[in-house]
Amino acid sequence: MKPDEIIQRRVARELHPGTLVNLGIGLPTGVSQFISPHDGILFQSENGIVGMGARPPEGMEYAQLTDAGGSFVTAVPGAATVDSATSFGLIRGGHLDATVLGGLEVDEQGRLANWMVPGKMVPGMGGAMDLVTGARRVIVAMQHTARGRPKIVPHCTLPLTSTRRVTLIVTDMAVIEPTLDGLVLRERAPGVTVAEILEATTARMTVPEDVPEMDIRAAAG
Amino acid sequence: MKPDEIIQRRVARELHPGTLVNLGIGLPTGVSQFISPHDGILFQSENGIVGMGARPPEGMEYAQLTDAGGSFVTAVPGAATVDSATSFGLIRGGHLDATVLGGLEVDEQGRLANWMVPGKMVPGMGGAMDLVTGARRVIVAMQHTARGRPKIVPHCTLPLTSTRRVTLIVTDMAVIEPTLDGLVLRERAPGVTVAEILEATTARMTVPEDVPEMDIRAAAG
Amino acid sequence: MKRAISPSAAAALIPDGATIMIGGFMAVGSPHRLIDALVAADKRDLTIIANDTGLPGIGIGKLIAAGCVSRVIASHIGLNPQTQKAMIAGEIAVELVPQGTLAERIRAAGYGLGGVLTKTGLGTLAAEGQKIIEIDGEPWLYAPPLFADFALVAAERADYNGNLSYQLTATNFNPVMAMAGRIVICEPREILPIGAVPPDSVNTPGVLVDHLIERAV
Amino acid sequence: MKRAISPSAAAALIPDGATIMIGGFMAVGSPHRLIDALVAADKRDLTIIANDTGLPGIGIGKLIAAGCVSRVIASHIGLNPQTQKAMIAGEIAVELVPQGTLAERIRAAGYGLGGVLTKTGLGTLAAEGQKIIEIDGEPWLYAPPLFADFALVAAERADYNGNLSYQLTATNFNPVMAMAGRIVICEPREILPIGAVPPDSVNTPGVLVDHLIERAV
Repeated sequence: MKPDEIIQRRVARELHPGTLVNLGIGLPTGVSQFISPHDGILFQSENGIVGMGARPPEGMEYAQLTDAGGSFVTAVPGAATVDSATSFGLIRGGHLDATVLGGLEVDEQGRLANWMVPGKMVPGMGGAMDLVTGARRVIVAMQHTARGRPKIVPHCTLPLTSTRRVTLIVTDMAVIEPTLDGLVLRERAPGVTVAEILEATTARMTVPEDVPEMDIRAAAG
Repeated sequence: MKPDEIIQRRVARELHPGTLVNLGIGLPTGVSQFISPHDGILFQSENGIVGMGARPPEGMEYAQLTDAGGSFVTAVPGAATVDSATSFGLIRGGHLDATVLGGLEVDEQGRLANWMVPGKMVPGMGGAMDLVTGARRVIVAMQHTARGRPKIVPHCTLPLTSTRRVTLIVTDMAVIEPTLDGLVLRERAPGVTVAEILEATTARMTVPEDVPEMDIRAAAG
Repeated sequence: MKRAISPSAAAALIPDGATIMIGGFMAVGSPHRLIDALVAADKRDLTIIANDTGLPGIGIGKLIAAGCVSRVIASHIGLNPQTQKAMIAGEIAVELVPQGTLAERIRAAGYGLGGVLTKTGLGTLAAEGQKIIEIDGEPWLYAPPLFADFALVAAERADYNGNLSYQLTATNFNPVMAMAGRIVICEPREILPIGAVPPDSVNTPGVLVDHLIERAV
Repeated sequence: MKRAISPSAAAALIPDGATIMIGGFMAVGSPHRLIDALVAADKRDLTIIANDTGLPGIGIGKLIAAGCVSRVIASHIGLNPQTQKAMIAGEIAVELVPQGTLAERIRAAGYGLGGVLTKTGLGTLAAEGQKIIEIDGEPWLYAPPLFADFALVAAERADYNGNLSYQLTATNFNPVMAMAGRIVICEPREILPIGAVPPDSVNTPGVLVDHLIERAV
C-alpha cells in the first residue's frame, strides 16, 4: 500500500457520520474515496459548497461548480451552495466538525505550519488559518518525513498557521495525539516499529506501554 | 388640506427617483401615496423587503408578506426580499438614500428623539437608531407642535435616537434645515407666517430674508 | 439525514431556564407550533432572544402571556403591552437592542466573531454601560455576540438533510439564528426528500439544523 | 431601471489608480468581459481586492500579466506564479489576508461596521502590525473594513432593476463585494425584464448595483 493511502485510510476512520468535513487540497482530498456514502458525511469546499461530490465524468464538467483548487466537482443530493462569508461562517463559527490538512511541520505544542516557506513559497494562507483556528477538530494528514527530514519537530521553524493545538496527526508511520502535556504516540503504521518512529521524529513524544497498529480497514458504512 | 397631507406632500418632493427609501410607521408611511410610480423609488421595510408595495385588496393578503408593523403589503415588480442582517446592512452601510421618520422632539443641534418617553412609553428602539444613524439622509416628518407644545426645542429632553444631525425637518408649518450653525427656516406652509412659526418653536432658528412657501404639488413623475 | 419529530418531543428537549432564540418579526416567520408546545409543556424561566415579543397571545406573545419567560432580549416590545406591563412590574427583565445590532450580535455568535463594532446607539441610552472602542481616534460602540442554547426557527421548506429555504418577509431573523443556536430546531411548512431542493435554493445549510419538526396534519 | 452598457463603456468609468474589488474564486465567478475591457483600455496602477489572482492569463491573471496592477489584497496567489514573481521583484505590493477575514472585512465595509474581531491569525504572521483588542481578558485580532472605489461582480442573472442571482460556486465573494463597492458594476450572463425574477430568488438587491453590462453577443 502506498504511504498516502495508509494515511487516507486511517484519517477516514476519524470522520464521524453525519458531520461536515473540509478536506484540504492534495493528499487530504483523497480521504473521500475511503468514506462510505452511507455515512452521510458532507464535504465542504471553502469556495462555497456543502455536499461536494466527486469529479464529474469527462465531458460532464460544469464551469460554475468547482472546488477550492478550481477543479471541477459535482454536488451530492442535498447539497447547498453559499457565499464566501457564510462558507467561512461555517468554518469559523464552529460548525465544521473536522478539517483534514496537509502539513509542513507540527511541533511539540501541536502547532501546525503549512502555509509558507519564507523566501521560497509565499502562496498566501487562503482558508488554512481559518480552518485550523475554527474547525472543531483539526487532523493533520502528512508524510512523517520530507526527503528524510523529520516534520514533527520540537518547535516549528516555519511560520505558524495557527497557535491552536491540532487534534491529531496522522502520518504514514504513526498516529500522534497532541495533548496539553505534549505529543503522545498512539498508533504505529502496519509493519513500523516504535523505534523507527522515534528515529524519524525530532519532537519529544510520550510513548505509552501499548502502541497498537493502525486500523486502516474501510470505515463501517 | 389636512396637516398630515401637507407634510406628506412636501416630503414626497424630497425623495430622489431611483433610490431606496424607508418610511416609518404612521404619518411617514402615507408619503408613498404622493410618489409617482414612474419615479422608480423603491421602499424598504426593515423586516426584509426592498420594493414594498401598497396594502393588497381585501381577501388578497398573504401572511408572509408584511411590513415592519406586521401589516399586509404587496411587492412591486422587481422587488427583493432579504434577511434581517442584510436589511440592516442596507440601512447601516449607507445604501439607503433616505429615511422618513416621525419625531417627538428635534433640537437646535438637529438631533432627533423619537423612541421613548421615560416612565410612559418604552416600546424599544426597533430599527429607529439604525435608520437615523445609517441612512444617507434623515427626514423628520411630524406635526410642528403636540397639543400646542412645541416639538422643535433648544435641547431634547427625551432620550436621543442618535447624536447624528438630521437632514431636514418637515412639519405642517415649516421646512427647517439643521446645519452646522444651527436650525435654518427654509419654507413656510401655505398660509402660515414666519411669526407664527417662531411662536410655535422654542429652538433658536436662523430666518433668512426670503422664506418661500412650500411646494406641495405632486412630484414630477 | 434527520427524522422529523413532533413539536412536543422538541419541547421536551428544552429545559426550564434555557436561553432560546426565536425567529420571526411580529409573529411573521415564527415557529408557531413549537411555541404552542412550549406553552403546553408549561416551561418556566426562559430567556427569549427575538426581534420582538409579538402581539398579546400571538407568536412569542403566547409565551409571555403564559408566564414562561423571565428575560427578553429584543429590539421592540411596543406592540405587546403585556410585555411592557410585566417589565414595569419587574416580572420580566427586558434588554432592548437596536434591531440591526441585534441581528449582527446573533450573527457574530454564529460566525465565530468577537462582537460587533457599530455607530448605532453611540451617545444614546443604548450605549449606557457598554464598551466604546476607539479605532484611529474614532469611537465605535462594541456589542458582544449573542449565544443561545436553542434556536427555534421557521422555514418555508426543508429537506431531510435539514436544508432550509425561507419565504418573503418570513425570512427575517431565522437565517442568523440558525447559525447561532447551539441546538437548532426548525419548523418547516413542508419537508422534501433529499435531492429535491437545488443547492442554490438553500438559504441555511442542513448541517446547522439538529431537529426538524414534522409537518402539521 | 438601469440601461445595460458595454464592457468598454464600463472600463472607461474606472480611472488609473482605482481600488477595485473583483469577484470570483480561481477565476470561477469573475466578470471576465469586464477584465478583458480593463486590459484593452490599458489601465495602470490598479489596486485589486480579490480572493486570489486567478491563474496566469486567466481571470484576474490577465490584469497581472498586462501590468495593470500595482497592489493586491488577496488570500491566495499560489496558483499564479506571475503574481509571486512580480511581488518578489517589488513590482506588485501584495497584502495577504486569511480568506474568512477577507470576506468579513469586505462585508464590514458594506454593512457599516467598524471592523472585524477574529481569532484567525492571532499569534501568526497575519497578526504582525495589527491591532489586538482585549474583550473580557480575551485577545481578538482586529481587522479594518475594506472599501473600494469599484466592485466588479459577476452574476448568473440580473433584471433591469439590477437584482442579481448567483449560481453554485460562482457565488463566492460577489455578494459581499456588491455591498461594499462605492460603484458596483455587474456582468450578468443574462438580463431579464423587471418583474420576471421572484423576490426570494434575488441574492443582491438591485439598489446596490450602479451599472449592468450588456449580454455577450
